[in-house]
Formats: sequence, structure tokens, C-alpha cells
Amino acid sequence: MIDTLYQTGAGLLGGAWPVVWTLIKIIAVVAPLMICVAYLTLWERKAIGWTQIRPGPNRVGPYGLLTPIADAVKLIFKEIILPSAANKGLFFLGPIMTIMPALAAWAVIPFGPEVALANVNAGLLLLMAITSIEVYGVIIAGWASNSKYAFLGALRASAQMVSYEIAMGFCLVVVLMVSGTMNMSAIVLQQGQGMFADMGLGFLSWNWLPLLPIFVVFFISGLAETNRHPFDVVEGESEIVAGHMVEYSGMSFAMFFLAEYANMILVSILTVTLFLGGWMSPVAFLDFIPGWIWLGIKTFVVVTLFLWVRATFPRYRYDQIMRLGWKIFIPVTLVWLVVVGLWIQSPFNIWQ
Amino acid sequence: MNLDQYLPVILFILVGAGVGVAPQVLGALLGPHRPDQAKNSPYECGFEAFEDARMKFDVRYYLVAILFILFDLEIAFLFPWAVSLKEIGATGFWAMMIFLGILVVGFAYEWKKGALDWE
Amino acid sequence: MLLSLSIFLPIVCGLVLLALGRDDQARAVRWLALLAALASFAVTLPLICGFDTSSAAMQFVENQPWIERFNVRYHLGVDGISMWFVPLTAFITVIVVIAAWEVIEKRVNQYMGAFLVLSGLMIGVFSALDGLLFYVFFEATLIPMYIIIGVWGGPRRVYAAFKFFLYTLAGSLLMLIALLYLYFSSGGSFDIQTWHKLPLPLNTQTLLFFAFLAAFSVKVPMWPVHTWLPDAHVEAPTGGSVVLAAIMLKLGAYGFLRFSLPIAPDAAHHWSWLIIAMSLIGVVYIGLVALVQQDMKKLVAYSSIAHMGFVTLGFFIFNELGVSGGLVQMISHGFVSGAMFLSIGVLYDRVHSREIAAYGGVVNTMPKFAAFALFFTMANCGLPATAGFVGEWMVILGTVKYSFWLGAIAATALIFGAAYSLWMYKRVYFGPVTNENVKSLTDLNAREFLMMAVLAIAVLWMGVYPKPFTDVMDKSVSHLLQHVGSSKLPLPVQATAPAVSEMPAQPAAN
Amino acid sequence: MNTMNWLAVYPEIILLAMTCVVAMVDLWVTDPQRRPTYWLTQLTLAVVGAIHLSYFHDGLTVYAMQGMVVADPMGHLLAFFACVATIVTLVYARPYAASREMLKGELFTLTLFSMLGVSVMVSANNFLVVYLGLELMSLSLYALVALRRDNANATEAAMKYFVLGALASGFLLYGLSMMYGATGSLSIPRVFEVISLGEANKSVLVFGVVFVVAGLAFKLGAAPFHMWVPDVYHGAPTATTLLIGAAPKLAAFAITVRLLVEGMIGLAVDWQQMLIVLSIASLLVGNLAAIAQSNLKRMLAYSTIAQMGFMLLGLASGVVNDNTLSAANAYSSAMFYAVTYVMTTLGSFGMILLLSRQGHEAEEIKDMAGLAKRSPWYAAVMTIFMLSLAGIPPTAGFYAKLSVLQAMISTNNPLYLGLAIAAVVVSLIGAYYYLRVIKVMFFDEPTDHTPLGAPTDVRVVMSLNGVAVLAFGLLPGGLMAWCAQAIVKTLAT
Amino acid sequence: MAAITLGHFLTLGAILFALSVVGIFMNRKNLIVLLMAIELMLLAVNLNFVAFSHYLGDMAGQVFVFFILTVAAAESAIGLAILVVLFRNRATINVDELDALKG
Repeated sequence: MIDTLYQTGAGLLGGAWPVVWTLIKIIAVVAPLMICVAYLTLWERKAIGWTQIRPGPNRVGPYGLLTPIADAVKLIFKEIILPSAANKGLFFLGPIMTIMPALAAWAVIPFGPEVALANVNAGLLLLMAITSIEVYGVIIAGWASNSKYAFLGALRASAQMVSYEIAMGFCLVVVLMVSGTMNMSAIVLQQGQGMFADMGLGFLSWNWLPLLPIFVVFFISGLAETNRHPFDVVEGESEIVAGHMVEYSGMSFAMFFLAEYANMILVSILTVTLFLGGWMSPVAFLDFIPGWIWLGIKTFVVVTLFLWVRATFPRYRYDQIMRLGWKIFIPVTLVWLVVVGLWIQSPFNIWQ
Repeated sequence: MNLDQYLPVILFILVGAGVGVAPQVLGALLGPHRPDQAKNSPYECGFEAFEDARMKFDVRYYLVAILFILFDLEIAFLFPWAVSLKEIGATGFWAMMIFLGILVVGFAYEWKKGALDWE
Repeated sequence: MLLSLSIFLPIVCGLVLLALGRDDQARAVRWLALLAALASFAVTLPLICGFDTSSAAMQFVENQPWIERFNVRYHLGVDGISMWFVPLTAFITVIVVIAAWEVIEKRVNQYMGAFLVLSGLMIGVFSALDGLLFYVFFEATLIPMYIIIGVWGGPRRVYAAFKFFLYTLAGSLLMLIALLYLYFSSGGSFDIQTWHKLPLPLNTQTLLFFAFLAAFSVKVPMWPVHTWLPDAHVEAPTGGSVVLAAIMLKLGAYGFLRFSLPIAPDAAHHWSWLIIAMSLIGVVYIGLVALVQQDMKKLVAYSSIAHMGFVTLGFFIFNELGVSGGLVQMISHGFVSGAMFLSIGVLYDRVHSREIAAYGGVVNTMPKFAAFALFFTMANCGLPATAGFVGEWMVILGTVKYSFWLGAIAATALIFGAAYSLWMYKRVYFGPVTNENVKSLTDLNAREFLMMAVLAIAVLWMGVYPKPFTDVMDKSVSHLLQHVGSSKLPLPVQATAPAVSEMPAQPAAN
Repeated sequence: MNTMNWLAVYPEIILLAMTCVVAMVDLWVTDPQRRPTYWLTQLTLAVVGAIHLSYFHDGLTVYAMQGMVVADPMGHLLAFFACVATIVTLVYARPYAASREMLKGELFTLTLFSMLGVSVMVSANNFLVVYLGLELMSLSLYALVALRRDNANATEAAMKYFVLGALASGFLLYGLSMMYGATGSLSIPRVFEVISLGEANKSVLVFGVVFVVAGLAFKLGAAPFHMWVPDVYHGAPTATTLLIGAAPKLAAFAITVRLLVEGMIGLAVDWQQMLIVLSIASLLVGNLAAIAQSNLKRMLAYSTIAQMGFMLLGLASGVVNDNTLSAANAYSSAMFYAVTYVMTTLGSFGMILLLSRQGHEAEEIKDMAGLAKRSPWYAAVMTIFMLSLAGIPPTAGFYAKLSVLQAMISTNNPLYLGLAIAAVVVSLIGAYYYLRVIKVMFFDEPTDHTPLGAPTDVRVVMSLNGVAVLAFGLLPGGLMAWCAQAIVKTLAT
Repeated sequence: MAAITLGHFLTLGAILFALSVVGIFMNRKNLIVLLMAIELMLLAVNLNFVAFSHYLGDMAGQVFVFFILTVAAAESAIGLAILVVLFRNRATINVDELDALKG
């Protein structure tokens, strides 16, 4: 069916068709993503509610299912306040720079074998490059607002993000070492090989097991990168209110909100892709279930883990955050990097 | 060079930017616009803002930025090495170990000098 | 070994004094310095006795490799032209040490050390047979002299010291280029005697000639580059003036004989008119300038320039009388001008003024001194039977031989000499005692008497019996003139360039 | 070409390893005098210097690290001198640094790193290695200039040094990229080959050479790319000035030879013209501006510009009329010039260090007043340095000038003859301001009559330094022969 | 797509380079701009190297770029550090006001 559609379109639009076709595919990714994001907010409130033995939002629609829609409508009709002495252009640019990378990174995420918008060879590199832009949004927003809280929040956020980016980078390097490629699909496929996979127990061949410390570091760094609890001092209400977003309102604020949740999903799907076998089924006898469902399930689990962490842990102090990033994660990843390197050099190399 | 694969990436970036622009425009059009001085003043817990918000800030942020640049570049070196680790064999491995050794010296230096302490 | 010894004995002694001496041991330092100077002088005496007057060749030769990469050699030797200057230098140094005995009170060791080092370096200049070695000594003499003028000099000493240094350096740097050019064109040799034999085209010779002229004319000094000399003399301490006049000026004149004439004889002939003109202008014009001086030292300084004009005049008329006359004039001027400056020093030490007007009637209070002064003044204006007469007379005779009118002009210059010398003498020594300064003068003490007497004997001896001096020179001078007389232009017929092929090759690339 | 030859790069390996060790050791040193760090640094430099010297005496040319590095006599000799210069610098710098809160581990670590950069540069056989060595050295030096964090002048100097240094690197790199594009290789011997075969695009090459020369001129501090020199020399803590003024000059000379001579001798006609212009400009600017200075460091900085101009004249007289016969002569004269310059400059800046006391920077020329009365020996030593810089015999500086002039004259080319004359005339101006220092020391009355106090090691090294300048003035043959030997052997391969 | 030749890359590189040089020499206000100009200069060089490397089919140029990138980072790190201490001493990063060193 898709093929037919493609052919027809190509006939109709000629040279411009690939662009249009790609746009269609992008929308096919973005639209569900937006819905996911919207409902993630609801899921978060529900999940936390349940953890604290309360029902969570339940007024709008059945079980509160229309809450995100109501939120959106409310936000659209809110006034966008431009604080005095703010840099107008930058103030407008901040949210854009935040949401853009959170979405653009999806271009290289593989949803199944050969199912990625851009199956580029330097996928992982591209991902790192795009997500690094995130910091700009934060900084620009903080600077443009002309508010001390925003400014301090932005500084804190960016320092924290870049700190954890290093740990994250080291984690990616270790993954690369064992997979030998930067292509995301190939990284997933590589996890399907190995002794346990041959025995039908694919989930034991995935990267999370041999790279367990890295997996843990990656996940926690992911929390910090997205400024999620327990690393959310950026918007620590008791200290600096909403951090770099304090002066934003209405849809501008919604953009930051959207970006945060999109990023959360992105980090989750990355974790899944890099460590949890992507679209592959954990055990051979469940292979009949389609890959995208597996991917969805795994991502959902990891996202829920994010929420669980939020519900469980108290907030870290800023110096503790920095210490964790620099003094614990970097040494751990470095050591494990060397260990894996030696492992690959040794006869016991399991990633032939 | 196969650049075709990068077309979606560029388009996606544009779409992402569009997703950023459209709602803000929409919000600006649909939302009310009734500014007053109190509303527009920067939020300072009810106080009057008494100095420029773009103030001097702690030098440690610079330090973090500088350290970040350096470490990030180490990672940039590690990337191609990691990808080709299986081809370059022991020589390549040990070369990078020397590199990492020097990196560790630098890291230990920073640690002991207190560059990594926030307090 | 003798020459090395005469060079390095004073230098080493001087350095030792510099390094070890302290102001609270001034007495010991003085005696040590005197001892060193006497020893150095003693070392030069065998040169006079052992010199073979029948040969024009270099004697007491020492030849060792020094800087092998540039084929520079430590090559020393003296011939008739340079021989007398070695003992003369050592002798003047002794005088200078004695002259400074009580006068110099601060930093005595540095003063004495500087003069001893200077003496060694100047002997080095006179005996170097290697171009670069010559240059090194030639330049190195600037350093102690600069310090001497600057530290112990008069009120404008800094200006004078700088002027002295920079003028001389400016000239000699051009000479350095010339030396390097000769090194290159001789195929890698710094040997002066090799250069003498080098055939060179006229325009090259001209360039070389002017490069050397730049160095030596400043040093001599010739009009119009003489202006540093009055300043240097006026500001220098007595010892500095003595050495400057007696020896340093001779370095330049000596350079003409060692470099300009033999290396570029054709150019020398070609441009001799220029030198002669400059010399004559110097003699006449400077004589006139000397007449109007108010300052005794300046007057004697100008008279030195005039006397050195005779020397260069003598060199560039290319006959034996002229050249030997010039040489004799150099030596005699060494004694006479030294004595003149010492006389002024004697007065200055007592009155602390050099103004002629500050004196008058000195003969009344210092009869012994006045007698010496009269004798030296007479020598300075060339009275027969004094040293000054012989050289000037020979030069004038030579000039007349060359051209009557030039000789006539030169002879008139003698009159100026007599005029300013005697007039100064009259104003300073004769007449009634006009002021308190002069009234309180005391006559020579034993030390001063000794210096004066020794110098007077030397001046008298040279004036009465100059034969030992001329004997030594004869062969070398005639050899030189013979050499200068024959053209060195490379002739197409005379295709052999003897020296070049034997020279070690230029260090080649790759 | 395709082997590692670890043996050839032992000095660099040792240097790197020891730098790391020093950096680590210092973290646990509590001694405020930093003795363990200091002695470990000196030991390292001494050992490395000794190895370089022995390699130099072996006289072999070895390609190492798969042709990236060439360990040849020139490289070893220059590295040896750089080691010696750094040792001497540290000796002079220690008391000064101690009284200015500069005596930290970083001083030693960064010094060793810059020395490593020098060491890498002098034996580079590839554009990449040249660049890396250059940056390693420069970056360390930028940091060293800013080592006195509370000193406004020092930080300003550091900023200027940094900006213009980075600009220079940019120029050099741009030029190198052009060379790479034209010749298709980063390897210096290969570049040489391609150029001499005439296969490369001439206009691209010349375009590249312009930028390379400009970049090198920046690094050497030759006019009109000299503007950083006075400010940096002046503003930097004197100990750092010494570090900038000594070993890096040798390195700059080395890469000039590596890039221009070993790589691009085929384009000699083009770059020599530029060097000539640079050197004339440097001689004029350096000497004329130096006269007006009252600050000794600034004056010496301008004098450096002039001295570099003179050295460039030596480099510019290698190839005349397509004749490379005099090349070895010319380049070894330039090398000798660089070496003696470094030796002298060490002493003269060392003297400023010696004169400075706690809380007082003796930077002004008038601070030298009456030194001859306070400490005659130091005055004599300083006199030797000044005379050497002025090129008056019998000091080493004279032979440096002599050998360069000799190289120019032996081209037997009227242009070069004229240049030589111009050079000596301009250096006459130079003599003036050097003499002024001597004048101040000897003729002026001191404001302070206390003799200079200095630790024994400083006294000994300073005296040795002065004696060396004089001794190489009396017997320069050995050093000249070394330089000649190094260049001849290097060019032969 | 229209053919992009080596010349285009080189021209772009040259323009960037020229811009950065102008930025360094004409900038009289802010030191940060100066640091940025320096980075731009290195990027221009990188562009050259990559272009040449591609058209020559030789990897060495790209390796060089890698090193330049690293060094550029180290350079800007040091530059920023110096900037910070300078600001602490002078309370300005205005290029025009850095004139304490004049002789």
C-alpha cells in the first residue's frame, strides 16, 4: 500500500516528491510523538498519584483522559508575557532551540530493522550533536529573560547538562567499542548476536548485561540530562522557582514542557536502543510479536522508570549532582572503558 | 559521500523548528495581550528588581565549561577509535591507553586541585 | 710567544685587578698595576733588540688555528711598520699608571685594570696578521676606553663616551663588511698577507678602499669625521687622553698601511688626491680652529688632529720619505701628545680647570714644571732636535718631492702649529700671576717629575738620534711602497691567481 | 620511514612521562619552596638534554613514528640547547617566583610541557607534528604568562599573547592547508619532492608560502608582525619572559628551517624575498623603537625583534641565483645566531630577575643605575651581555653577526652586499641603546647601595652564563662547527 | 545539484578566513568576539583541509582537521581562562581599554 502511495506521489510531484514524502514520514513520527508526550504528562501524574495512594487527575474526561487536551487549550489562550528589558528575539528563540533538538533527534532512531527516517552511518554521532544543542535553548532562555532566577537557573542547568554529557559520551564510546559501528540499526542488530541469543535468550545478549555499570550510568545521566528528578534543581521551586522558564508563560512555556517530555522519551528510547536490544524480542519464542511493539513496550518501561525515580527519590543538592557527575561517573566509565577494551583484546571477546 | 540520507535530518530540524514557532505564534494570536508594568517586571518574589539581572556569576561555571570542552574533545577522539577498535588491534588499543593515561593524569590533577569540587 | 706575552700579560693582570681589587686596598692595587705595566713593558723590550732590521718580513710570528670553520687563525707578527708601536704602547701604559697614582681615588682597580686591558688589546691590533683577529682587537679597544671616559671623565663624559664609541663603531662596521668580502674573494682566508697578494678589479678595490677609509679615517681622525676627538679628549681623564692621543689614533693610521694601501693600491693611487686633500684641510683648518680654543685640552686635541693629518698626508704621497716620515711622526706624536696631556693633567689636578684664562704666570710658582712644559710645547710645534721635528720635516720634504705647492701648504701648517702652541704657552705660563689659583700652586712632586723626565728623554732622544726608529722601518717601508707601486688589477695575460687555488674551499652545501 | 623507531624519540617520551610525574608529584608536595618538584624538573631536563647531546654526537638521521618525526643532528642540537636554556631559566626564575607567589607546581609542569612542545617542533617531519608541537609550546606559554593571576599587567600580556599567537597559528595553518592542497601531502619530505618535481600548482604554492611565512614571522616576532613582542615581554612576569625569549626562539628557528628549507626550498626565491623584507623591517623597527624605551624589558623586547631580523637575514641568504651551494653555510650561520642570541638573552633577562626584589620589579633601565658600584661583577657580566647583543667583539654576539654577514657576502650578490651594509648600519643604532645600559650601570650613581643578594646557584649560573658568552666570543669555533655539522648533516638527508 | 567544485570550498574558506582576520583587527569592543574570530579562522582552515582532503582522496587532511579541532578547543579553554582572570583584574573586556602596556 505504501509503495503504491509512493509511486503515485512520485508521478505527481516529480523532483520535489522525496521532500514531500519525507515530510509525510516526519509527520508520521512527530504526531504520535506529540500525543505520547501529552499523555506522558497524564501518565506521570497518574503514576505519581498511585505511588502516593491517591487517584491523580480524574476530572476531565473518563479517568481524566482529556486532561492533557484541556491543558493544551488552556495554554493556547494564555497571554505570552514579554518581560521588560528582555531580548525579544532571543526570548522567542529560546523555546524553539529547546524543542527543535528534542524532535530532530528522532530522525535517526530506528523503529525496526531498516525502519528509520535516516539510516545514517554516523547516527550516534548525529544524535549526540543534535542533543547537545539543547543547552543553547536553556542558556538563551535564561539570558533573554532578564531575570536573576532565570539566569541562575540557566547556568545551573547548562553546567549540569554539560557535566553529564561527558559521562554520557563515555557511555556511548563504550557501546561503540563493542558494536563497532555508529549506525543505530547496526547497534541494535549487533545485540542480537552472541551465545545467549543463539540459545534463544536474546535479552541476556543485550548490552545491558556485559555493560551493566555503563547502563546504570547512562540511565542516571539521562535523568540528569533531561533535568528530571532527582536532578531537577534547575527548576527547584523552593530555590529558584522555575529556573530558566520562570518568565515564560502560555505556549512559550508549553514548548519547554513539551521538550522536557519529548527528551524523556528520547532518552528512554535511546537506552532501549543501545542497551536493551531495541526492537528485538527478549526471548526467541516471542519473536512473532512485531518489533515496534517491543520497542514501545521497552520504552514505556524505561519512561515509567523515570517517573518511578521521581516518585521515590528526594532532590539532590547541586554540589552533590556535580560531584556525582565528575567524581563518580567519569571514573567509573573510564575504568569500564579500559576493562571493555582489554576484554575485546583478550581471547574472551564476546563481540566478534 | 552519500548525503541523501541526511535529507530527512535537515527536514526534521526544520520541522522541529516549525513545531517551536507555530504554537508560539498561535499563542500570541489567540491569547490576550494586556501588559502592565507589574506584570512585565522580572519575577523577584515581589521585590523590585534592584540590579541588572545579567550579573557576574560564579567563576566555577566557567571552569565547568572549560573542563567540558576538554573532556568532550577527548570523547571526540574516542569515537573513531571505538568504532574501529576491532580492526586496529593491539597497537591502536595501547595508543589510546597512553592517551587515556595522560587524560587520567590531567583528571587526577584537576581532582586534587579541587577543580571538581563545587563547595 | 713574545707577542702573545705582550698582549696577554697586561690583559690578564688587568682582569685580575678587576676581579680582585677593592677600593680599600687602593695602595696595593696601584703597586700591582705598576708592576704589571712594568712587566708588560719589559716583555716588549726583547722585540726591539731581537728585531732583524735587514728584513721586511714578519717577525716573531705566531700562527695557530683559531676558528676553524671560518679558517680564522691566531696569527701574530710584527714588521718594521708595526714593531715600534708595541713597546710604545707598553711604555705609555706605564706612564699612565704613574700619572693616575694619587689622582684616581675611586674604583682604582677598575681604572688600572681598564688601562692594562686596553694596552694589551692595542698591542694586539698592532701585531695581528689575521683580518678577523685585527678586527676583534680593534673593536675590543672601544670597551675599556668607553668605560674610562664614562666613569672617570668630566661633566659631559656620557655624551663624549657615546660619541666616541658610536663614531668608531660606525666606521669599523663597514670595515667588517670589507673584511668579509675579502674573506670571500680570497676563497676563504682571513690572512692579511694573502689579501695583499689578491688581484682585485678597480671598482672592487675602490669599494674596499672606502670601507677601510671609513674605519680608519674616523679613528685617525681625519677631517671631517674628527668631531668626536675633541669631545673625547676634553671629557676623558688625563690617562685616557694620553692613551687616546698617543696610541689609539695610531691604530687608524696603522690600518692605512696594513690594509688600505697594500690591499687596494690602485684605488689608493686613484683616490690619493682625496686623502691628501682631506689631510691638508685637516692640517690647515684644524690648525686655525686650534688657535681659537679656550680650553687647553681641546687645543691639544685639535693639534693632535692636525699632526695626524701630517701622518696621512705622508702615507698618500707614496714615497719613502713620506711614509717613514708619517711613521716617525706617529711615534713621536705618541710621546709628545702624551706629554702634553700629562702637563695639562698636572695643572688640572691642582686647579681643576682647563680654561686657559684660569691660568697665567704659572712659571712663577712652578718653574720646574714650566720648563718641562716649554720643552714639550716646542716639540709639539716641531722644534728641531725634538721628536716632533723629525717626522714633520720628513713628511714635508716628501710632499715637496711629490708636489711643491702641496709641500708649501703643509709647511705653512707648521706655522699654525707654532702659533697656537706657543700662544697657549704664553697665556698659561708667562706673565704675572693673576689669580689665587695660580698663586697657591706647588711645583712638581717626585712622581710627576719622574714621568716628565722620562718622556722628555724619549722626546729628546728621538729628536736627536732617530736612526734606530728609521732603521727598523726602512726595509718594510720600501717593501710596502714597492708593493703599492705595482698594480694589482687582474690582467688577462697574467692569468695566474696564485693564492686562490691553495685556499681551503668554502664549506659547501649538501 | 615506516617504522616506529622508539629509540629515536626516547627523549620526548621521557619528557612526557616525567612531566606527568612532576604534575602528579607536585600535588602532594607541601614544601612551599617546591624543592622536590624543582629538582625533579631539573633532573628531567638534564637527562633529556644529555640524551639529545649524545644522539647529536652519534650524528645519525633517523625517521621515527612512521615518518612523522625525524631525529636528526639539527633537531638534537637545538633540543639540547633548549634544555640547557630551560634549566638556566628555572635556576634564575626560582627566587623570583618564590617571592611573587608564582612558585607553584604549574610553573614547572607548564615549563616542561612547553619544552616538550619545543622538542616536538625541532624534530617534526610532518605539518601535523609541526602544528602540534607549536601549539603545545604556545598554549603552555600563554598559561605561564598568566601565572600571576592577580597581576593586571601579566594577564593583559597573556591576553595579547594569546590572541596574536592564535592568529599566528591561524595564518600558519592556512598556509599549510594551501601547501597540502597543492602538494597532496603533509609529509615534509614528500612536499619537498613534489615541489622540486614541479608537479604542484605554483600559484597555490606561492599563496600558501605567503601565509606560512607570515605565521612564522608572527611566532618569531619579526616586524611587521611584532606588535605582541614588547607588550608580552613587558607585561609577563620576568621569569616567564625569560621562558618566552629563550627556548621558543630555537624552536621557531627549527620550524622555519623544517618548513621553508626542508619542505619548500624549491620556492626559496619566493620566501627569501619575504624574509628579506621582514628582516629589514624588523631591524629598523626593533632598533629604532628600542631607543625610545625606558623599560628594560621593553627595550630588550624591541632588541629581540631586531635580533630576529638579523637571524632571518641568514636564513634568507641560502639560495641565490638558483644556487644552493651556500645554503648550509647560511643556515648554520642563522642557527649559530639563534643559539648565541638565546644564550645572551638568558643572561640579560636573568639579570633583571636578579635585580628584582620582593615587591619591587627592577624593570626600568634606571634600576640598573650604579650597578658597577653595588656589584661590580654583575655589572661586568651584564656588560658582556649587552656587548654581545650589540655585536661587539670579543663576545659571542659578534661572531653571530659575523657569520650571518659572512653568509650574506659569500652569496656574491650585490643585493645581499647592500643588505649586509644596511644591516650593519642599522645595528649601529642598536649599539646605542645597549651602550646606554652600560652607561647607566657604570656612569650613574646608584640609588641603593646594597650589593645584589642572590642564592648561590643563581650566582654560579649567572657567572657561568657571562663567562660562556665571553668564552664563545674568544673561542667560537667549536659551537660554530657544531651548528655547521648539524645543518650539513640535516640537509644531506 | 549544481556541481560544487574545490574552488567553491576554497573561496568560502578564504572568505571565512578574511572575515576572521578582519574581526580580529577591526574589533575594538569585546574580547569574546576576538576569541570567536579565532575559532572562525580555524574553522576556515578546517574547511580548506577537508575540501582538499576530499578532492585529493587523501585522509591525512581530515586527520589534521581532527587535531586542529582539539587544539582549537584547548586554545579556547585557555583563552577563556585568561579572559576570566583578566576581567577579575581589570573589570573590563573591552579591547580598547587594554592599554596598560605602552612604552
